[in-house]
Amino acid sequence: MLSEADFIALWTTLKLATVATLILLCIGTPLAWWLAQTRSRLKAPCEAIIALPLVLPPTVLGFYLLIALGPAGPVGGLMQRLGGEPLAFTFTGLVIGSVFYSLPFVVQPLQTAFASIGTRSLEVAATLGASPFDRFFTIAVPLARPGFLTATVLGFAHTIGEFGVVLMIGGNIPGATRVLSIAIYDHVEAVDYASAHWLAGGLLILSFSLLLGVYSLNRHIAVIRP
Amino acid sequence: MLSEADFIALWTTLKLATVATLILLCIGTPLAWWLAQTRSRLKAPCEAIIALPLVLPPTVLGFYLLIALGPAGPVGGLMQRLGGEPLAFTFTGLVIGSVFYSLPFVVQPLQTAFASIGTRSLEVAATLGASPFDRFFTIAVPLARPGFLTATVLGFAHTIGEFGVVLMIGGNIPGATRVLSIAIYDHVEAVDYASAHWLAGGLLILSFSLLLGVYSLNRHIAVIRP
Amino acid sequence: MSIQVRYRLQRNAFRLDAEFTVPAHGVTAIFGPSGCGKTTLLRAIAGLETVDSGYLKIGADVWHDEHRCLAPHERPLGYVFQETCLFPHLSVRRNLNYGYRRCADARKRIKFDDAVELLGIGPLLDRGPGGLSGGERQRVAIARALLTSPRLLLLDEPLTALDARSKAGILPYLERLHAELDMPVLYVSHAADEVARLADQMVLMEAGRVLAAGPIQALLTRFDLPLAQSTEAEAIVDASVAAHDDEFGLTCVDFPGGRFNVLRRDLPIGRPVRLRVLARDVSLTLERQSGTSILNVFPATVAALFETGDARVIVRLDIGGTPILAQITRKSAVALAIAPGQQLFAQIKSVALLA
Amino acid sequence: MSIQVRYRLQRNAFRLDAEFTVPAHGVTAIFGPSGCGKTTLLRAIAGLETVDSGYLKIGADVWHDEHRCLAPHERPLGYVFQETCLFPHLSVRRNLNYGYRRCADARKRIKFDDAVELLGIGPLLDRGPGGLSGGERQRVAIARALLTSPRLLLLDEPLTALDARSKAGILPYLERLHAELDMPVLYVSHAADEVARLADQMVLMEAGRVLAAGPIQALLTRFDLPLAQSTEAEAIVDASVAAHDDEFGLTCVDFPGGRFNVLRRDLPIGRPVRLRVLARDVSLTLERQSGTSILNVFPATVAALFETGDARVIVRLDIGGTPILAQITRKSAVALAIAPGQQLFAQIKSVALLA
Amino acid sequence: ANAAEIRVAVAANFRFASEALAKQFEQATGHDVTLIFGSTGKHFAQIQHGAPFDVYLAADELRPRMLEEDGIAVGGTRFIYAIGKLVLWSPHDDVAATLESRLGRGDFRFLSIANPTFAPYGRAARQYLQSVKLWATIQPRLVRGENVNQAYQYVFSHNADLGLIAYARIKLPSSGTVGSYWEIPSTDYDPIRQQGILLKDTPPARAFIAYLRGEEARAIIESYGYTLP
Ligand SMILES: Nc1ncnc2c1ncn2[C@@H]1O[C@H](COP(=O)(O)OP(=O)(O)OP(=O)(O)O)[C@@H](O)[C@H]1O
Ligand SMILES: Nc1ncnc2c1ncn2[C@@H]1O[C@H](COP(=O)(O)OP(=O)(O)OP(=O)(O)O)[C@@H](O)[C@H]1O
Ligand SMILES: [Mg+2]
Ligand SMILES: [Mg+2]
Repeated sequence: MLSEADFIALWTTLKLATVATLILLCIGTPLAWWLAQTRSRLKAPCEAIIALPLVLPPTVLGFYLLIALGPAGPVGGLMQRLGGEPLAFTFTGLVIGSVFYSLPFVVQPLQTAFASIGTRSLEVAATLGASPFDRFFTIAVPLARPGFLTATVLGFAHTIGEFGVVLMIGGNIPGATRVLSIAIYDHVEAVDYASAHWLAGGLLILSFSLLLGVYSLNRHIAVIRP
Repeated sequence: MLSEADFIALWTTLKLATVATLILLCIGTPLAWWLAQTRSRLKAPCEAIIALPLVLPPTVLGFYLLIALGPAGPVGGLMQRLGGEPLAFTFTGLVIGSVFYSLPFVVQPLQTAFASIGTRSLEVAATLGASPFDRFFTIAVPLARPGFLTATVLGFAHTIGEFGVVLMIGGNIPGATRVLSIAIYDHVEAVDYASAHWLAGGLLILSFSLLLGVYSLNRHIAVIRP
Repeated sequence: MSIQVRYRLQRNAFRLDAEFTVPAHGVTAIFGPSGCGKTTLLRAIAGLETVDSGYLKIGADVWHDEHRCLAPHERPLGYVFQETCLFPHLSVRRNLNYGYRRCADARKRIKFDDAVELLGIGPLLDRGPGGLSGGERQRVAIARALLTSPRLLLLDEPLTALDARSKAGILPYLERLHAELDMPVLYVSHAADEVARLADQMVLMEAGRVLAAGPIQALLTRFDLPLAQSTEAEAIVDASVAAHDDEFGLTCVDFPGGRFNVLRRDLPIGRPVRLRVLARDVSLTLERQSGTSILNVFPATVAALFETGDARVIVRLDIGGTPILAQITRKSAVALAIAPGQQLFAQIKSVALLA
Repeated sequence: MSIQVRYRLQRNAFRLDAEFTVPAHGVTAIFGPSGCGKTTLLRAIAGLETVDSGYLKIGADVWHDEHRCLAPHERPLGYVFQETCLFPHLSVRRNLNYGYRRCADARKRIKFDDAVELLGIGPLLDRGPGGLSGGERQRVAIARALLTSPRLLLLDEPLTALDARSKAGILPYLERLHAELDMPVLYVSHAADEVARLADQMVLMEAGRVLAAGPIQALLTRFDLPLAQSTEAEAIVDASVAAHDDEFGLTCVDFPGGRFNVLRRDLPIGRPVRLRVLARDVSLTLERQSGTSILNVFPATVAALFETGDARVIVRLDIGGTPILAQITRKSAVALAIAPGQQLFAQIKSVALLA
Repeated sequence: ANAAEIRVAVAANFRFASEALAKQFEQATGHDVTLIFGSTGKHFAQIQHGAPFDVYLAADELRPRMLEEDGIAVGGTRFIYAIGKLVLWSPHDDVAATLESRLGRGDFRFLSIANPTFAPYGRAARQYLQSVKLWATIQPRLVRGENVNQAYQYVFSHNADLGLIAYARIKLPSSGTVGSYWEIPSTDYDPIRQQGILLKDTPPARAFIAYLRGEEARAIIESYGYTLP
């Protein structure tokens, strides 16, 4: 039922989602922490800017990203002057697009989770000799675990299902930028509904198992709150 | 610069986003509350199912919704037998699609927020004579305010920017299902970049102001946590 | 009218199996070492714990049996938790109003302003609970519970963060509560002085079980219970106001064994009062002595002796039918040849008038 | 070697302006009514409050002045918060280890197992903090702070949720801490007995200001401070172990004014100890009396009198140079014609040997 | 006749031509023509599931035929309204002469085409590339747009150097063409026969189809870079 190309797309998708989620967490965590802690005037504008990519249709966002990453665009131009390759139609470009588009889904739950920890536990950790860095990792991160779970699930799933941005800046190159969402879409457009059903069904079952595993695990190690 | 059609699309979009967000909150809040409180075995499967629509490309999801809502589909068929209109290509259908697709963005932050309240405040409220319903609204909801903020922003913004689902089950019918994201997309397709820029820019500025307002307000009435 | 309680539950290694009946008026102290299950018992009474089996009857009303179990919000009780938990999103005033508003007007027996004034939290009303000190939080929590005009008040170590002066203000009010409003109180405390002052009954717990329950006088002087054996052993004397000595600022109270002089209190003649006599404040002499600063000296009969094993001897005296404990060293007991039936004099250095 | 503290800060209507210097060894009690700023002061010392101006010097080390301000985690102190906050995501053992691991091995002076055993939390080690009782939580928090082997220990009402027996186990250990490990302690408490037992120095606060700071003996017997005026007035006597009376299970301790008999304690002869004498346990007689159960009777000279205004008189006695307070009624004072310079006998009913 | 609304689902590549046509038709008849642009595949799925369109202008022959066979469309109304032309396009102005040789030499970074599995212009592009034996070697440098419009945007944004796209996409009657192009010999690919079909048998919709087949309309369609049979 499924062609080899579909499996390559699956592989590309998983790679993309994993890399993008990791980068999202790396960028999103400090950002969310800063937003949860700061009293700066920049807080509200930053929050608004992070949520902004959401309101643009993905294809349009992809179009603007394409222009920005293109040789004439600011980012692409800079890259070229620095001797790098243009980013459009590359896996790296895809990752950048996905990160850009999924950022709010990662930052917002993390920020909520960090804010709900309160300061007391962190103060106690400080008096026990933990540096800010230390207590961030040993207190804030574990206590914000539900937020990390939400952020990871939303970020990962959204990257898998993402489509407009990826299609636009990826160029649908098999093995490089052709991801599963595009493959399913292709089948639908080609009126090859059987393949589409198979692929979509498989993706759903796979994702469901993955999500079920994550959530069940989470239940078993649930944090006991006072 | 912008045509009358664009303003109609803007109006449709705002209506859609508002209605969808309200419905999302109405459905998502009890769902999130149940998920945050329950120890049922169904919890993990339910969480997984709610996150599932995310992994499908919106167009594909829209395709399946189309099948379900169309006259031959289970939902649409039922509707017809009950004497109603089929839901595809109507505003109602759009709302259903948006709600379906944005549900995880609303449920997940709410669930995290509800879970982080802990049980103590609710117990105290119970001993002060508040019924479960009462304490849900007077204790749980206010204490989960950051979660509601996140849920509303993500749900609203995502509905505005949503595209694939809406295009598929809406059919881009002006005045009924042609929303802003499709309008911008159309302008880009028509190489009418000026209009696209105007519309996208306007949308961004509008959204930014809206978000900035929301976040600033939130800062001013920030909950003091112990 | 009584409070009947029976609760059984299991939390991993800890098993609660508590059963007691106490009169449905006055203060019942719940006393026992850390971790013995006092908080768990109160939570079960409030309906906050899932229990294996339970029975709870307050006066004529059954709140919990096999057939019916009132939900927590249906039980008209006030509960001050061990860790005061004020609603973080409400100002102090709105914290207080939370329960007050939910209490039907017809049931209200405590005025908002009275509770506020009594607990000295007027200046805090419009502040958030964030910046309150430990003692301030406790006082707000007490006021909040009182303002629901409960039919039963559960207090879990409510005064721990309060200094002596604040306590001295609140304790008489708690006493009046049960006297004037007939609001029974279950009171968990580790402070012996608070317990003696407030409690009419006592429930003695250990390791999840009830060791004994009953009137406090009886429990305090029973040698088979840990209370009478401790260095904090004490007795409670029921007496009544007989006269006032305005010159020296004293009040005379009579009990069947004689007359106590205590620091003057503005109480009407004939008013029943309660005196707390610590065993370590009671010394024994063979003859009545003169030229001493001790005003309260009574002829007494030795009823029983208990050697604590650490060189102390607790002597239960009978003074006109009232049991009083004296704690002396074994050396003194030998020197004075104390034995049951002996007649001697009890000098009571200090005595606290409680109500 | 001393602890120098000066902190100023403003929180809306509350102003803290506290300055004091106390020796950098022994326990310093911080005493004052609810809301006077004790917790805020400790938090400032721990570096957790932003202050307007501050100066903090522990021994030779400046922790805070205009030029430098150590971050909270750089200050080697242990802090038991008023509301015990255990990390909810860590088991009791990992809570304890949190600070223990972060303390350099060379600096460790307290063994893990010792702290666990002393605080009786061995059975709790592998539980989560969720189900612990109030007292259990407090003990874990104390152990956790101790295990950082701090150079300064801040205790904010750490024993409020503990029963007398648990306290009786922990207090001697806290005493030993500063004696053996030379770990100065700042101790907030409302319990007069704890303070008297533990404290060497005292800082008396009111409304954000320091009323007085100094050795506890001096502060306790100063008539111009609220302590000596209260019904809990007391004096501290420095003495040394002189002999043991094995027959009656007593220990004799000598002080310049004579010899006390107290309940036997296994202490070496010559060991300096401290006795707590409550004013209300001291009675006065004009003649030395016989046939009494009171063992401790000393000739004394009246040094000063203070009328409290409520029919009590506090008498400061001089017993061989040691000041001791006696609380008697004005009636007795008049009956015995007590006046400064008068010679009489002080009968001390009970006395607590503290260290 | 009473003025009525006619909803026409139009293949994305036919956008500009259809706009001009609709305008003229509206002026002539007073009817209201609503054009709904989108990919032919999406429209097909929507029509299958009850989309309220009156006329379907597809980008190929396949979809209208399937609708006709399924009885969803009105039988016997299928007709070719335009035949598309494929060109090799570069956004730069003066390179028309070298375009063909650049393709052969591989002197480009990316070549943009529409999706060959379902987009008609994509299929034509594949047929051309296969006929000149470049299909296999060019694979890694081939980027596929969802439709011919997206293929156009890749080139427009200079992310792809060349594109095989619809002539109609670059030939605007108002502004002429942008950049330079080379017309692919029509023998190198199957003709892109774009068919239309009537979906709802109403007089205004029939009138519109009749108009499309008329001489006036043919002239407009040709002016937008299509040929006609
Ligand atoms: N989930 C649980 N698992 C195991 N033990 C539990 C659990 N919940 C409570 N316990 C134990 O039950 C005992 C009783 O707890 P409770 O809080 O009732 O004590 P308490 O009498 O109020 O003590 P304290 O005076 O210290 O507050 C404690 O030893 C506690 O550790
Ligand atoms: N943000 C604030 N705004 C106004 N007042 C504040 C704020 N923070 C603290 N206070 C006040 O500062 C005073 C000192 O508080 P602190 O917690 O230091 O008292 P405390 O001496 O520890 O009292 P307790 O014995 O009751 O714990 C309190 O009256 C408190 O209400
Ligand atoms: Mg308890
Ligand atoms: Mg405090």
